[in-house]
Amino acid sequence: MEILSKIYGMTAIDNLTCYPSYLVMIALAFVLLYLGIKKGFEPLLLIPIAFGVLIANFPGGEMGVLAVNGVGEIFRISNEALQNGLGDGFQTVTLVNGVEASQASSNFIQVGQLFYDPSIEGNEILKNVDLVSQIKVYDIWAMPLHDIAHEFGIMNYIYYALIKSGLLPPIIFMGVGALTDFGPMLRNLKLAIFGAGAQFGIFAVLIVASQCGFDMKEAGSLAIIGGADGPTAIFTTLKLAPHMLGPIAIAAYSYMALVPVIIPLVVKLTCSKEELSINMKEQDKLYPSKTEFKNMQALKILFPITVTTIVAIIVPDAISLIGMLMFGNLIKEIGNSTSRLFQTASNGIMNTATIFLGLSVGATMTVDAFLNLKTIGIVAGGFCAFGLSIFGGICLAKIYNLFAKKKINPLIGATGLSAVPMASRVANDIALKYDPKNHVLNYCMSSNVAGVIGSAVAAGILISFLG
Amino acid sequence: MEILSKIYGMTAIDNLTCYPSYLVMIALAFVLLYLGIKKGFEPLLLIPIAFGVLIANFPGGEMGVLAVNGVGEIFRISNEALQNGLGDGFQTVTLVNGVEASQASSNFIQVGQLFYDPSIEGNEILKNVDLVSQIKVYDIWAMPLHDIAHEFGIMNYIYYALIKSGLLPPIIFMGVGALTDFGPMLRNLKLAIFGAGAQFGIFAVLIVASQCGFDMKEAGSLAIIGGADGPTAIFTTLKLAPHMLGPIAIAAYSYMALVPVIIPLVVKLTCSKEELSINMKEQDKLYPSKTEFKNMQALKILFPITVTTIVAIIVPDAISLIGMLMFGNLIKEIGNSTSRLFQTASNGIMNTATIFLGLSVGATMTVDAFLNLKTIGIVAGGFCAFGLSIFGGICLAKIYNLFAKKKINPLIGATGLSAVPMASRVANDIALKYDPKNHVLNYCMSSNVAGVIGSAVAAGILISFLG
Amino acid sequence: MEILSKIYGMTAIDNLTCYPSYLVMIALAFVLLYLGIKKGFEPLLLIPIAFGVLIANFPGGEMGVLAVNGVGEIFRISNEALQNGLGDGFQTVTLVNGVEASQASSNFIQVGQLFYDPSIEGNEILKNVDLVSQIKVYDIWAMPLHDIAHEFGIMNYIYYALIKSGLLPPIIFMGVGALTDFGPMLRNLKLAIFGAGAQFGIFAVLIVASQCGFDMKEAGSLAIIGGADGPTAIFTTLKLAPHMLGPIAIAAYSYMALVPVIIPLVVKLTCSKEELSINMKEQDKLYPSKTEFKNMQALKILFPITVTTIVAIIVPDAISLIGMLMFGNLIKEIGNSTSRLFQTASNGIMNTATIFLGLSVGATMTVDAFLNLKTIGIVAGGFCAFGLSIFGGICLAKIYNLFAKKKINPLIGATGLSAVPMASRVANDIALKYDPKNHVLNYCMSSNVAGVIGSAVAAGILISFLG
Amino acid sequence: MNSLSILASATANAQEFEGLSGALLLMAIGMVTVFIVLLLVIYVGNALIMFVNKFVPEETKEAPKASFASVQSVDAVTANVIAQAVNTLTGGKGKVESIKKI
Amino acid sequence: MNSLSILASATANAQEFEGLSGALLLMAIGMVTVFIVLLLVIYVGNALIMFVNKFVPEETKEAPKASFASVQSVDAVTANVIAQAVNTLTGGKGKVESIKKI
Amino acid sequence: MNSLSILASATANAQEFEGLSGALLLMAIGMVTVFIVLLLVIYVGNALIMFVNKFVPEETKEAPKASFASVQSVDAVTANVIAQAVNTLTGGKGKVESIKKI
Ligand code: NA
Ligand code: NA
Ligand code: NA
Repeated sequence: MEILSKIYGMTAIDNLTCYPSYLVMIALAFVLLYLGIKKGFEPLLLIPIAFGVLIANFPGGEMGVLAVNGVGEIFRISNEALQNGLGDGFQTVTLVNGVEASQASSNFIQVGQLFYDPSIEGNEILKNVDLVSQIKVYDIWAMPLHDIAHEFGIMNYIYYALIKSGLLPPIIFMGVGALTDFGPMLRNLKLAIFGAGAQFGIFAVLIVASQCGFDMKEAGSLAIIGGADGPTAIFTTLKLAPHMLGPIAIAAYSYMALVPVIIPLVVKLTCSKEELSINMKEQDKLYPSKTEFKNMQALKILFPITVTTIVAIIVPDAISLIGMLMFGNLIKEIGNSTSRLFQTASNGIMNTATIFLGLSVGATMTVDAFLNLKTIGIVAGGFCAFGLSIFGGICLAKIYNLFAKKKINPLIGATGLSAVPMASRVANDIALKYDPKNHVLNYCMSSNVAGVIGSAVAAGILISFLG
Repeated sequence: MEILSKIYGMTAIDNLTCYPSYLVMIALAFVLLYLGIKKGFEPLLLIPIAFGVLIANFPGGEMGVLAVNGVGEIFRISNEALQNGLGDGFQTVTLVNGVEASQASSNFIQVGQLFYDPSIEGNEILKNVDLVSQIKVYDIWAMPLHDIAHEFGIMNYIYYALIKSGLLPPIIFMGVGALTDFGPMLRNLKLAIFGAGAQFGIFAVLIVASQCGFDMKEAGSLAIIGGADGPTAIFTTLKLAPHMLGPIAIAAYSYMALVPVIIPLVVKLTCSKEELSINMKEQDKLYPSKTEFKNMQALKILFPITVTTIVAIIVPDAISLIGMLMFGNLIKEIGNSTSRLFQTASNGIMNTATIFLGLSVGATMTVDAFLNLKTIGIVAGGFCAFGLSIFGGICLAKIYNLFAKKKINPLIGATGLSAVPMASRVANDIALKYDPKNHVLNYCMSSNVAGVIGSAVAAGILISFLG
Repeated sequence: MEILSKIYGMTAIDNLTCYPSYLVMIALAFVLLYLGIKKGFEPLLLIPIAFGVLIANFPGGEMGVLAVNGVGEIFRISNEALQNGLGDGFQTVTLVNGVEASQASSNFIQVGQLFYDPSIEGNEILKNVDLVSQIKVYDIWAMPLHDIAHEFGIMNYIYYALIKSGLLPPIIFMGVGALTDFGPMLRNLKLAIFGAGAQFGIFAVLIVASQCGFDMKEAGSLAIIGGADGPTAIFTTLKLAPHMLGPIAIAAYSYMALVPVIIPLVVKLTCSKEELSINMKEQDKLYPSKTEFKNMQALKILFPITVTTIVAIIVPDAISLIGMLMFGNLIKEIGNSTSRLFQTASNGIMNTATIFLGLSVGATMTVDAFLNLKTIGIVAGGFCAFGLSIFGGICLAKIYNLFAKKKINPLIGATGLSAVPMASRVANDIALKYDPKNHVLNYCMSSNVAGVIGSAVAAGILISFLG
Repeated sequence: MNSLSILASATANAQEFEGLSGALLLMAIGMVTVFIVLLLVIYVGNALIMFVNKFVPEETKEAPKASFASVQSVDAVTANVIAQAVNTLTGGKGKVESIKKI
Repeated sequence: MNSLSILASATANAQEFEGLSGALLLMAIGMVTVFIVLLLVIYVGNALIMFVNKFVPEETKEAPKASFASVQSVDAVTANVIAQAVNTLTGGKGKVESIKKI
Repeated sequence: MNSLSILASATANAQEFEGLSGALLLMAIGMVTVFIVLLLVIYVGNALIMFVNKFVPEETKEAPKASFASVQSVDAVTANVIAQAVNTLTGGKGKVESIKKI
């Protein structure tokens, strides 16, 4: 019987039954796996994230990213201290050593291999006041990375080395850049302006969220979901409100997967059949462009360098995203002489970054980081940001059409959202539904790609003024 | 002459002649290179390990992983202190600053670029008592990783960043999972139980080793060699007895390479011709299974998720290994939509991990870490663990056959060891020798793959109770 | 207007106009991009370096590697301290807290997101003496890597984790080794000695530079440009004079790209037509070699192991370069059984290392690290080192020819420089110009590859005696 | 058994298992656990087979296509995968007769 | 406006933008900046097109060849070249009849 | 020369080489060492050639096959990679005419 008792002690069963909220997280992991595998929701990101959620939420597995308070502290009590203290009387515990109650992390204490929430009644252990004085405080910013791995396991290590350091989002942007073609944008450069209009959702939701219980940093992180760009959303959240990373990343990627649903919805609500039937090619014939392209190759090489310079001057905080995006694009466009680098940037590096980003973002989704009211706010606010961004782009197109002779299909405004290239494909399908000859894909790609730049710029602004 | 004297001072010749034990290590490196290159002993791991041993054992090269004592301390004395102290009288030195004599690392002191062992007579320098007070103590757990690189060279950096942090074994397991097919196991799920029986060697040798001068942590590390799984052995040793990492890794991989010798040996000693002639296919015909497989693809996707959940609940400490193994398998089985991740996990990431794991595990094999009696114990104990694991699997099959109508070839028990897929091939060859029509490969693969899960579980138990 | 003022405050415009030296650096980045893209100057390295220079030099972007003083300190003042101090009187500031004035880094202070140079008049902020006491000092060697990322951005993180740690140059050497064929060298082993003669430029320029205002460490870093080997130059500079890393790396790669200009120049100045017409194949016929090669495969496997051992004994400090070079070569020559590792070492790992090395070496090229007189010295000295190395090789060949019957074409001495394989191709072209039948390529490859070993050895010596 | 005693047993450390009896206890714990886990794998695995046969009996034909957010096209991927294939297959001496796209 | 005040404004932090008016201000700043950046991209992009048309009107035929310093031979490069070839050939719809290594 | 003086000389640092004479000394040390190393490479290399010719004169035909512990089979990987390539390239409609390994 001693054997079975020890085995039972080793298992996570006791903890899972005491704290059924873990089961909620595990169920969530299964739902996300279902969405990623069966429904094809951004599988490359959502499946690693979902698996990260799964393995993070078994007590004792040490695969969850520990929540820290605002100054980077983690609280733990040793097993010896715990066992020594068992004989004493129990008292209610209030954490007083400088931890703000508003910090999600201060609510949770890791005791040995188990997690205890002092706010839950019947949690006798931490009611022993003598134990509180023996709680060890770790300063995550003073611990060497290998010590983080040693004390808290590899997921915390990966998280601090690759994610919290801000490294992976720019690295992924390098790969995105290496897979992006600015050709369509260069051929219809004017349409790039709709990549600006479609950032409206970000700032609109920022206002609403800041009035609904989120502080400004949290509101900014929530709002950036409206940029429809995963790495940008993660990068911004890491700088402003890292405790909301998991839900924001999942919301961002889920809504990007739902672009084929959301765009038609917004378009249906805001556009008339006439507007959607505007044929860009015929407009081009009516009002032909004078621009000719004598050397597209040279142009494509000069363009990323130019955009980097412009963004770096106006919004220096966006340079780590935009700079890496454009570097990836540059080594692609240069061609032969840097194709080795291009190959690795767009494959090995990007896939590696995706795996580790996904797993460790998922691993931040522990009980206390997810099961709170803010998550509902993120889900709702993120959806609004998405919809309002599309709406913003459409409105800009409509306003433009009020003044210009050469009309623009509002779908091109809608794709300013980014979510490249799915948004463009969805827009194209909508256009074809109204007029089977109206191929708007290449036009949409211009605003679509510009939307990536636009949301990175918006992220830089949020980081600059709120960070 | 001053020139030649200075050149001589720069070379490692003086040190190699003073401490011929270095030459033993270099010779060992050559032997391992020979085994890996010429004999084909697990070349992917043994060749990097052997090269790591080679470059680690030239004094002054700073390519060896420094031994630390139990609390992570390294001792060094500066050249200035050394030179200033030369005028004084010499005295015998005993290290007194809190270092336990039983720690391998406390016997060694790095002086400038040279290593001196205070226990060796004629080692005048450290007999100067004034110098002892000037020995600088480094706390490896408080040094940032780049400072480790700066002070101790890149091998220590790689070791602490990738190995001691526990990162690479799970990463390699991700690659292993991506290259594993659970199909044969699913088709003969019942046979998976022999993956449990064949963990017997681990716990049997644990008992013996703990009675033969190894402490429990060391005994556990030694015993895990019987799991016949390289990353599992390395992971467990890192958690329990990192000072024995080199010999254990080499023993584990060497015995895995010797599976074609060890399995026939144990089989010959324990099995009769009748037992080895049991034809599984005919048994299947006599007692047909009712199981049908309507959707193997869905099954293969659900299976890794399920196993992860089961293991995570029962043995949370095994989750970093099993979780990553199953994640690798999942992204393979999902197919198209995650094939980018699968490609990188099973190639780029796994090969990179293998190179750095091999080199730095080899680099831990410095004189004091290898040339001691425990190495002999590891070599002998590892062999016993291997043999007893095979024996355990065979016994379980025999016991099963006592009670069941549908007989099982004991070779299927033997392959519960893991060492996938070589063990299965070897077992198949043995079966074919007795009956050229008796193909047992697919049956063996079931217990063989289950053995990987079994030894990871055993590792989790050892870490949970001894770590 | 408040809006525009805040936007203006966010941009880098104010800083760029105050400190036009940034514009010089940006212009330099464009020039380097031009040379790499259009002129094909070592594009794989120069393009990432150039892009690194570009993104590093926008104030507020946090993409530049911060200069530190000799003990690794960085100085910053918080924005609050700055704003609180504005009301007080201003005074001239002299930094007195232990920073040597000779350290480039001590001249610069990062204030908030802006950089201020206290030596420039009109720089009112730092003249406020009260602020000086509030300058925060960061010890870069005591900060965990993720804290470096957090405080100073990802480029500093990459720099300290991958470059300053000394990791990437050996990693790149592993890839170089995997792409090197020692066959031609083994077939003409005697010619390897010219890889020694062609290190003359290193030590000659060391003498000159040490007499011209460079200290010995700086002189050594400058001189190693004469080794014509990028990773070796970077590795040596990191150990001896990291503040000169950017200019030295750029000079090294630029001159390597200029090998087709520099070698013909030196050859024209030093060699007669008769010497250049020496036909090695005819010499071989006249004085045939007795060496036969019964098993080139085995030889190629044993050779890297042997060279590693020799170099490790004589120059232990060169082992991290030579060891990794030879390990890369070994896993290539072993063939099938390690081809997985070879593939990844020569592609994924090497390309990844190249991208991060290039970007972060470029990012060290901030205003104060580049715009000083030493840069001119580096450009001039590097050129001399290059030329004198070629000259040294040629001289050795001439001296040899004085005594030997079997003459040697001095071009084989010239290629001892390394710069594999371009130097050999250039030498072959020169030989063919004088005699269309005189193919010297295979002979040149011997001294050429030996030059790689030679300059790594020279680097080891410099690090050993000056480091 | 309350959660406190559980906690204590879960946090057993090496000292508790010193000596022969400790090692034997650990062996018992270990072998029992390994058997529990693999039996669970077998039973739950069988349940899974029944579940799949009952609820998802048909093979899905088309797995969802991979995509990176903000990713344009997969030309690079194609090139790389073919390079991999050619490389792996040939090992220096093979040949790919033909790969056709219809 | 001297550089001190600039500095102060540049270092604005979250507190300054608390409240509805702060959020509205941030929206104004944000949208204006996004428009400025993309307008600049459009205008400078058009200037770039004119520049290229005027000064580098011809496509360069031969890109400079990739090389690693101190790199010998080309097994890895071969793989790469095949990738390139396949890429060029297929262009999304081509076919590689055969890649032979004899 | 005892090991102490060796140690002292081995630990020479930059200061010792200041000045012209120091630099000249370093040049001498450096060039002599480089020559020693490459001469050793040549002589030991020649010894190696003789050794190989005498003791391993025949080329080994079959190098040992690569394997990862717990790895199924390389053939499976190959097949998989090819399948992937074809799949990616053809978008599910292609066919591999023939794959030969010679
Ligand atoms: Na966007
Ligand atoms: Na096993
Ligand atoms: Na050289």
